[in-house]
Amino acid sequence: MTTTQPAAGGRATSAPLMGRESEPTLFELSSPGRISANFRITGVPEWTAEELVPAAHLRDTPTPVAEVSERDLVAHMTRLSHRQFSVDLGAYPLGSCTMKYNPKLCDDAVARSGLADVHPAAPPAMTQGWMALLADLESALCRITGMAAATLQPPAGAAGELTGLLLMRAFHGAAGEDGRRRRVLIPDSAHGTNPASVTLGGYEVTQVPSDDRGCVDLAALADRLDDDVAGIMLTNPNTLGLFEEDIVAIAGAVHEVGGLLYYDGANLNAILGVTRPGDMGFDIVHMNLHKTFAVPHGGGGPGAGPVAVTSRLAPYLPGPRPVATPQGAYEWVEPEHSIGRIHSWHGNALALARAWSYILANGGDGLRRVSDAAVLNANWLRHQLRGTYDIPYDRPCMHEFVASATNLKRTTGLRALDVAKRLLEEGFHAPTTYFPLIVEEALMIEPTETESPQTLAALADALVRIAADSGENGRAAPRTAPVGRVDEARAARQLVPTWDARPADL
Amino acid sequence: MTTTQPAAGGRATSAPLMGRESEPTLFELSSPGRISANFRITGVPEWTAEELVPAAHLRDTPTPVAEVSERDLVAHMTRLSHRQFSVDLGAYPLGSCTMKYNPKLCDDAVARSGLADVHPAAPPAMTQGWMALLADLESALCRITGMAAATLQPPAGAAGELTGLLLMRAFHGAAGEDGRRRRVLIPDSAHGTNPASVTLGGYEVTQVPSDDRGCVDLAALADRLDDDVAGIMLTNPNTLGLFEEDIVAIAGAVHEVGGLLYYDGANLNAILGVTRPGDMGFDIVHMNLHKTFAVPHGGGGPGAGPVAVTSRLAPYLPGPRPVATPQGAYEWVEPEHSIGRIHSWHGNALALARAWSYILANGGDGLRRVSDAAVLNANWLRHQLRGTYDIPYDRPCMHEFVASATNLKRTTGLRALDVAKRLLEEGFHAPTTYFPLIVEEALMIEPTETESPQTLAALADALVRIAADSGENGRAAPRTAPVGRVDEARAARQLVPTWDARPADL
Amino acid sequence: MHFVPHTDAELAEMLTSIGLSSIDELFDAVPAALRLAGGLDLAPGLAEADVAVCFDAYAAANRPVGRDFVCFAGAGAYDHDIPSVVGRLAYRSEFVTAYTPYQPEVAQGVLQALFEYQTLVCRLFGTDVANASLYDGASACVEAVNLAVASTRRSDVWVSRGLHPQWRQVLATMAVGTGHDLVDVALDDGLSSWPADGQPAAIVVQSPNYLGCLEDVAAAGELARSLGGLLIVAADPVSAGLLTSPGSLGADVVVGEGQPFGASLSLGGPYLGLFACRKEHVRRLPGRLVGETVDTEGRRAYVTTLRTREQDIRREKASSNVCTNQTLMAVAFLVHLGWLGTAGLRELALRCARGTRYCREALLAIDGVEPLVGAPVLREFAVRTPVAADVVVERMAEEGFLAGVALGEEYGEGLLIAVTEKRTSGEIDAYVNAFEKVVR
Amino acid sequence: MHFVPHTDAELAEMLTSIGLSSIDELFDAVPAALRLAGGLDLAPGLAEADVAVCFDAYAAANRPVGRDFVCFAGAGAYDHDIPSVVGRLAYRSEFVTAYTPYQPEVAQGVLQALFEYQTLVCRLFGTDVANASLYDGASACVEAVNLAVASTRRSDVWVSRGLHPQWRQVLATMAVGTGHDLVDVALDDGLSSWPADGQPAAIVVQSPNYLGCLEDVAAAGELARSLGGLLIVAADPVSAGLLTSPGSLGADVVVGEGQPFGASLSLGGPYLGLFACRKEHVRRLPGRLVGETVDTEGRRAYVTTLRTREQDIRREKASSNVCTNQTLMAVAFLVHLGWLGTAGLRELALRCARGTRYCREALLAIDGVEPLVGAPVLREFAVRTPVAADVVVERMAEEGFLAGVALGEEYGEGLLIAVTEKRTSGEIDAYVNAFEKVVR
Ligand SMILES: Cc1ncc(COP(=O)(O)O)c(C=O)c1O
Ligand SMILES: Cc1ncc(COP(=O)(O)O)c(C=O)c1O
Repeated sequence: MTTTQPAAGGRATSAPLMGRESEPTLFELSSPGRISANFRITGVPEWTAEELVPAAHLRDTPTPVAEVSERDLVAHMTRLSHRQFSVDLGAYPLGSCTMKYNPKLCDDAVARSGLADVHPAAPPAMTQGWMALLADLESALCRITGMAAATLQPPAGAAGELTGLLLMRAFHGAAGEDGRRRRVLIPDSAHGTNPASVTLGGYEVTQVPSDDRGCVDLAALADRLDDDVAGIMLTNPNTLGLFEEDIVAIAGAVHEVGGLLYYDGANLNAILGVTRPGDMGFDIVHMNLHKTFAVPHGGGGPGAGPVAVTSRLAPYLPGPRPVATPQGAYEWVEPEHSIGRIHSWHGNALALARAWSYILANGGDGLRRVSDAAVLNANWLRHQLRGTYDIPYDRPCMHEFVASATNLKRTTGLRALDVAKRLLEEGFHAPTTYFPLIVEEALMIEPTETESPQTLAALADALVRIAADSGENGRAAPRTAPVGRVDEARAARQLVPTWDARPADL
Repeated sequence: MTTTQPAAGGRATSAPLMGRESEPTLFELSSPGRISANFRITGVPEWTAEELVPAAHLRDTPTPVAEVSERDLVAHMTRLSHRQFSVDLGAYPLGSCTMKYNPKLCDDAVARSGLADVHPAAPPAMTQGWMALLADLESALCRITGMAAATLQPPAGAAGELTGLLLMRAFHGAAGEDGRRRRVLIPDSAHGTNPASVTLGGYEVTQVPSDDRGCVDLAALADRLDDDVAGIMLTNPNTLGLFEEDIVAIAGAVHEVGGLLYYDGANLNAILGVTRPGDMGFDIVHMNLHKTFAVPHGGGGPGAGPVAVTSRLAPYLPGPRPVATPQGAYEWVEPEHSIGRIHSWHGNALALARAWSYILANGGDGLRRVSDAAVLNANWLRHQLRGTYDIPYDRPCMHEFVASATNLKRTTGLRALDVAKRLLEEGFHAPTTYFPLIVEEALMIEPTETESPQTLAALADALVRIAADSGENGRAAPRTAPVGRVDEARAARQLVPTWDARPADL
Repeated sequence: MHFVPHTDAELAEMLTSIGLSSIDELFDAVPAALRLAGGLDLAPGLAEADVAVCFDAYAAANRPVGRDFVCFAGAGAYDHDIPSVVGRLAYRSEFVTAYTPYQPEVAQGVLQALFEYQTLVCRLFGTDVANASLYDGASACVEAVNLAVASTRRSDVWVSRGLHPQWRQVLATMAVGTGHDLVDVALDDGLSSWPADGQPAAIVVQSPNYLGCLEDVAAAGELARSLGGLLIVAADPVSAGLLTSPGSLGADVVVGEGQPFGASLSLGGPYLGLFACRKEHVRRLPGRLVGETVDTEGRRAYVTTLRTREQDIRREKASSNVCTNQTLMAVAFLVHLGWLGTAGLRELALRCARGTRYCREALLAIDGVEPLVGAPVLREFAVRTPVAADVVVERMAEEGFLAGVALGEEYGEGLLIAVTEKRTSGEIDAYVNAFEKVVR
Repeated sequence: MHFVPHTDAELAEMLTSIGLSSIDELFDAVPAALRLAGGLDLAPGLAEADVAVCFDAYAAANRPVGRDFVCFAGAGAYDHDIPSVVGRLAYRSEFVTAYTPYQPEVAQGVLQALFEYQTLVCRLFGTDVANASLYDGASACVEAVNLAVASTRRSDVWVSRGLHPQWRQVLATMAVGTGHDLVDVALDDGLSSWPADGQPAAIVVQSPNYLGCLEDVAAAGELARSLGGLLIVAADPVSAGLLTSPGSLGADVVVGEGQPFGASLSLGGPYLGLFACRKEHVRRLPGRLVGETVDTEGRRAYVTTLRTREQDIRREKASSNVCTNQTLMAVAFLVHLGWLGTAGLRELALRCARGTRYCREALLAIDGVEPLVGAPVLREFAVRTPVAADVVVERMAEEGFLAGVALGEEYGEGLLIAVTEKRTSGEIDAYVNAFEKVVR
């Protein structure tokens, strides 16, 4: 499979504990004939491949995977883990992403064989526990958002968005308006998944500018509202971390033209128990359980993006949904006018269960405390950074705020990117940079509620020190990470998407 | 509890991923009133402490522990783990310690509630599974060592040694010879626990010198043998990694004067399925399951040090032992002339279970392969280092060998200690240094069977490069570890055994 | 229980320091009319131990597969042995609690793991590129169809009924938004019978298909090429140990459900959408792609690349809306498959095939049990039973077996049965005996 | 299955390169007569999945405590809730697969954890120094006695019968080697009744003692001091949340069983021997001790210290022979106790005491159930039952309870009962009801 000499498997070359050398790939650790796999004794007759597979389908040579010892596999993955920052190592103030602490009790809650070893196609009699759990979660999510019913199928926020847009279509379609309503409004500060989902939902995006307070420009909104509008997608607090104070007026205006309001729940962490999208006038809400409800992000996923709706949209929800019969047993029920299935099975079930364990642990009181502390932390940090960084919309924020390195760039040459890389050297993850797009040199900071005042102070201190530092240091950063700044341009220019595609000279 | 300001909990200051700052202690992360603990709802009446504890016993103030958030506790321990080398990160050629790969299947085997949640004082009817497991392990250990019966109680090798010495006493005592037999012979190359155990067993140590081939000096042995000798403690292969070829003669001579032979099983990794202590003439054998049988060492323990004996010593074994009745059920049985209990309960039961899972997985064939590869690896590595390092006893070794930096020290000033520290920089753990005591500037190297030829080559390469390097580099090492060389003298001179005892100026 | 570290004193101090006197003032921007009176309508928080009690109760109300409920169900979710290394490595907290690798310098762990995962997916499927995962098999299939539609600028998509029916349902749900037409292609004795002519954007075929049959992928590929459309193959990563790869048979895009490697059954999620394609489609690749590059000192490094395809940059023109994917499942896939290795993958596939044949032959020897279709199968098969399939499933549950998955009307009913490497001959024999009893 | 990475080709190549032609030649030093013919008398290796099958069978043959077998047994092994953080943190592979910290520069993780553990043990027990762990409570007690004998150069050790009987057995086993005399001190209505005079090297008292009673530690301390001996107290780390610390009451050495923090019941091991003492005894401290120091750059660092006490340096004159200890259990103790924190430790102790009182009062209301002794108890208590205690245990098992531990003759029989914070009033009520039934 490869002619390169296998590299040293037991060597911690890549463990940062041991220096800054790189970790060989699994393929480089591979040595022909080496093996980890083993199989149970089954007593099944040992027919050969030729006896089992028609010749036309049988491959000539084994599929090359890798040939490593279990010992080397373990060391490889352990060393890779040492090259990875994570919430469990330190603060992760990545705006919009809500990188809060993920309680360990949730890991254990979902580890039970009674949840993990349940086949998705098993008859309902065998899955009553799961169905009860999902129904309980659905009910709680409706209470939290002020909605009537929900689907747990969407496996992430973006999938929830698309689900919501398809619900919109179905709703307007039922009213015979599907052809006419072509546009969906989204603010210019919106997350990229919003416009992308609008396209996939078969709609056109109409952008709504923000006003100088960072909120939806009401006049501009009015201009764009017409009876060809299917709806509007908003997040509140918005991506600047600001609460759309005029949300009731916005809802009124959109509803006025027959449009629906979609709530992007990525920022729900700010308002738990304070207010509910349903109260604000939203019709459809997705939640990122991997943000607000502490499902760990797993390096990029899995998440869960349930969608909750008002009662008039409930008949269109994806199915099947777990519903309690009057006798108390649960059944899978297809909503009357369901838009259909969104996921192969029932969504990211174990992630859903984790979120439910988190909600149970917090309870109503604990969830409210989440938002209290999240908002307080953000505001406190904003106060500390004032004067050092530009705060383009410097008024009370919710759970996050956007700072800017515009002035810093002018005076010292330090860009948002450099600030981010310098922060890595300080033992913190970087904020989100260059988002939202309407703020130049944006640094979007979301401390989350699980960071202590002491951690916040250290973070503020680091950010202030970084700003006082030279631009040169900034450009050299990070100098203490497993690798220095990576050449992103080269990665795109000379695409090496697999180890097999590596140019020989590397 | 402390007046110092709490440090930043979320900050990865100590994660080597992020640089070389130190990690605050739990006590520094503590903030008055902060809490992780929570308790289930029980419905038990909430009597106060005053109502429950007689005033004379009730403490005035709470016992100070720490006051940290779960988030900070998790980050703290995770960061500490990143400051720790381990087998799972890289090769660990620590002579005598057998730092082999610990298969993950064993972790899962013992994690079952059916093993972990069993109360040690539960009646035998409730613990039949455990008793069967222990009896099965005992039987396997007897087959591996060529012995008749065993006790699983000793929680580590040293405890096994002491158990063995007390068995000796009981044996000689039964023969009315307890007063006369005062001496136990041990070679000068023996591990420190051997003489320490001899003292605790109430015997006097008589040291036996090694001959110039690194083995027991037969003449010197003969000189020291008399009818006041209770026995001899040997490990074979010995701590130089050499097989005592004259073991049969030694056994004959010791038995001749009525002494018993004790086998220190720390080096059993070399001879699994090749030969057995019982065949060599030993009467008592301890095994370090945390070495030979892959119980992970846990940063220092727990281990397990079962002791197996010939049939004439079986009546003296500690009790109770799990024994199958003719009806097939297991009972706890006290050996007839038992020396008594060695452990509060039944030994380090979960560690014993791990070892049994390892033995089951390997089987007789796999265990033999362990020794084959362990011995081959050691000899191969010895060949590579010849010429660069002194090999005081340069002949075929078993699973480990002892090199020396004596010449190196003379030529470049590089001591065994410096070689060790330099090796840390190279991503390997260091060998055991300055042991056995009979070799100057000793570097005791045990690669173990789980390191691949590629890893061995890299290790050899590093050791050769280090030897070619300047003494100055050696003295500066390690430069890539979480801390530089530590001041051991100061630790002893200004003892700071707890955080509370820290001098204010630190 | 909550996870906010602040003591009340700290909260008060922080509030004061920013000029506020109460927590409520933090929410001044929220109009009074919108404030939730009385708090959330949820029970108070529970202690960790009480959450465990609740979850024990949920778990106890399920019937998990295992020794007492032996699994012969598959249909896209397979009961394979997962080696201990998966849980111990993929679920290390550094992988679990990291975000998407936006800062590559401190995310080399996840990035390199994904790079290795991509390499493995390409090796399994015989393709040039694979992305860093999608939600599940169905969503990967949706993205493949979208890619084909965008690339061919055509709107008809031929979908075999051999494609998992739930995937087809998801395709149908999503097609309402994207607006292409799904053309249902029937099976003939277990194999897709493609129209001879048309202008398909893509031909979508699964092999082994839903009924377990091996499709003629090469022929589908030729047809697609001759008609100017793309060939999308839904493949099984386990069967990849024995079958000629879809890529080498002409597939443009290969998708699959990655569950068999590293994911427990878990009522269907989280699983793993595998997505791989030929190089020429890389600019339309949905989701994240990790590429190799170097750092400032020339050391090998990894980074997400060709990011301009993605929603955060391309917005409404992005190739897909996916953001959060299933990275952790991809890491688990890497560990499981890495552990199996080259020989182990083949052995695994072989063992599944052996158990399948052994079980199938024994079942077909039962009076009244007949093959549902005649095409050759590999690791899953369908039978017609004298008693309705759902009744068989019900009765077999009482005998201690999850008998399989009852097929719907569109397949002419029948029972779909999967036998993995986990099943011993003893279990299979007991299953067959019970089967004989319940279909009588 | 084995874990040797070498392929046969690699083995052969390595052999050749060192001039050998077969594996057997590696063992030329082993006399032919000693070679084991036919290999080990053990079954061939099993696959991981088959080992799991074996272990499932062992586990199934036990009756673990839990919902269906509610635990009221203690006697030195307690059924406490262990928070999830313990498993997730203490059992990280860096801690699990490290050796004793011989190279401090790459062992700061374990060293700092032990330093923090030592600090906690000292805080619990009111002492100056604690070691880095011993095997279990009994071995810690043995070491304490050895320290006292060495330090006083006396040979009589007064041991209360309130000390766990199994610890006393271990003391007796070991005393054969060390040669001192153990003087058995009887209990009077549950409390130790010390001789008025003598020359004890040490007085050994447990409080709460084996019967759960609170001993007068201060008085024992005064007696010890007045007679020139040391006071050794065996203490319970949970009770430390409520009780005045033994150190402040005059203990010279405090030992204990650390199991309640972080260790599962596990048939009695691995547990954790706690050992702490006054500063003046530090040079006789058995086992490892971690101290704070600095590195070459002046950064705080930790290292094992005062190593000249230990066996590897001092050999036959070492203060103890301990080498491998129970470090991982100490790390688990640190995590569990760190999670409880100051308030949580007190609350835990309080909850145990509350459950104990609640259960005790209800049991004593049953006809014929009487207190075994009159002294005040805290978290464990003994009753006299109308039916023999071991019969009660047997019958209660049928009712779903591990009723307690039947006391031996030396305590006048009776049943020893422990109620931890895990027990709900519902469980206790059910227990009492069942109790009433079985003692009738
Ligand atoms: C504001 C906002 N909307 C939507 C999303 C998309 O959610 P997901 O990544 O779960 O698809 C995100 C996630 O980053 C977000 O921050
Ligand atoms: C040769 C030898 N004997 C005895 C021992 C003591 O064993 P333990 O550490 O398990 O007490 C060791 C352990 O280091 C050893 O290497």
